[in-house]
Amino acid sequence: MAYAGSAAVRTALLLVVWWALTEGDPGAAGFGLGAAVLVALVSLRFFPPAAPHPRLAATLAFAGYFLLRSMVAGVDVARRLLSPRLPLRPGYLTYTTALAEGRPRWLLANALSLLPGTLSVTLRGDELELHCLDTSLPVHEDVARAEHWIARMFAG
Amino acid sequence: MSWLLDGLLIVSLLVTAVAVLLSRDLFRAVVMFMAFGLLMALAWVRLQAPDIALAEAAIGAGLTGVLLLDAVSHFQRGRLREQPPGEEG
Amino acid sequence: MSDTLLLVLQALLLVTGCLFFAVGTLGLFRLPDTLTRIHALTKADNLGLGLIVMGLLPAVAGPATAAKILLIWLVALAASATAAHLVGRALRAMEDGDDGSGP
Amino acid sequence: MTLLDAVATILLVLLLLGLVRIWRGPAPADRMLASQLFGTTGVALLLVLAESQGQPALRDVALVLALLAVLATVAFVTRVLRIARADSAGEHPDV
Repeated sequence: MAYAGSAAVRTALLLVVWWALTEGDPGAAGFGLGAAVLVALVSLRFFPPAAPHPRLAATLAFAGYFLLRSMVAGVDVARRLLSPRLPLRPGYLTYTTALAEGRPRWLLANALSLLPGTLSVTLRGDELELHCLDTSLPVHEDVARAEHWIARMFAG
Repeated sequence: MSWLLDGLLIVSLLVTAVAVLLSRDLFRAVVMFMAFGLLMALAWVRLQAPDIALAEAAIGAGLTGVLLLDAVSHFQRGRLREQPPGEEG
Repeated sequence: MSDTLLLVLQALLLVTGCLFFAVGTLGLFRLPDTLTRIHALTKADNLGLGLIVMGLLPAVAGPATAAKILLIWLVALAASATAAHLVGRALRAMEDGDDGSGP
Repeated sequence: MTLLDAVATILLVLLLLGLVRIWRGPAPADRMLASQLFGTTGVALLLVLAESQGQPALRDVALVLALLAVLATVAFVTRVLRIARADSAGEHPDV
């Protein structure tokens, strides 16, 4: 049953991607439907549905948070670069994450690379090593907030 | 305005091509070649040939770059990161 | 009236996007080491790309084309986050005295 | 539309400045970073050109470029820096 649901969701997502890639060309829709169903079935074989499903509302909330913060990140970098004194205090910081193994941790590591002041360097088990632009900032709190949003995404 | 774009493309194509040939550091030559591939793709775009641009971006800038990187890593294994800074070819 | 407003907004977004790309390139020259350069490049360039995408959206033909542009932006975002992480990890591994030649 | 052309020209100039970083290095990672700049700026440039020249096919070129830019970085990290064998254990188990 979970398989059928996953297959339907993946087919729908692939159809949206196909629709975007062909720029809505109706002549290609038939191929798209066939390809989407086929790829969804094959993907189920290689990537069986994992236990924590991302929840839609929380995913959108995280996406909003991420977009806002990545804009802050760009502005922050620009501000530092354009100021003549070049205010930087680079350094490493190790963060122990409470997120579950697999997708949540991987998402946190990748998202942090685009959030202000952090760049994820290594991920070993639950130890996430970050490179920070300015170690005097409350980086730890920022990371904890991003982690909180991701945790809500995969909750339940 | 577009003559400026085309002129810049022509000059940069020549510059990158010469840079690839003159660079004595092989890795630098490969990265320059990848840059040349992207600029070549842009030149095809300006010549109204998006299909060739697609092939150039995929093969010239992408796959050939990867193959050449592989070749370079076989040539100078382990020596790459110890180059003295500011060395000019 | 609202058409002019849209055009002004579009021009503003495109120009700001260019500015952020300029900052990314500037970072490539002003910053002292490779890791900080990765910071500047990924963040500034992605914001620049995002702004340019937003600036292009009102001009495109239909919703499917808009979706395609957004899809390309997402791919570029994921690609640059992954690339930044990979280069950072490689540099860190070399700092630890592992010259990478492997066992 | 001349604004789009102007934007494209500025992006090309910024991209060409990246060439200087590729030439000067000094570390291989710096050169690779400049080529990553080529990827992002190239995608933006192609999207702008697709609009200004009215050629939707250029968006496909941008997509291919975005996908292959990361391929080059992966090749660089695994082949040139060769960290894959040194610490592949336990990282990103599901990717």
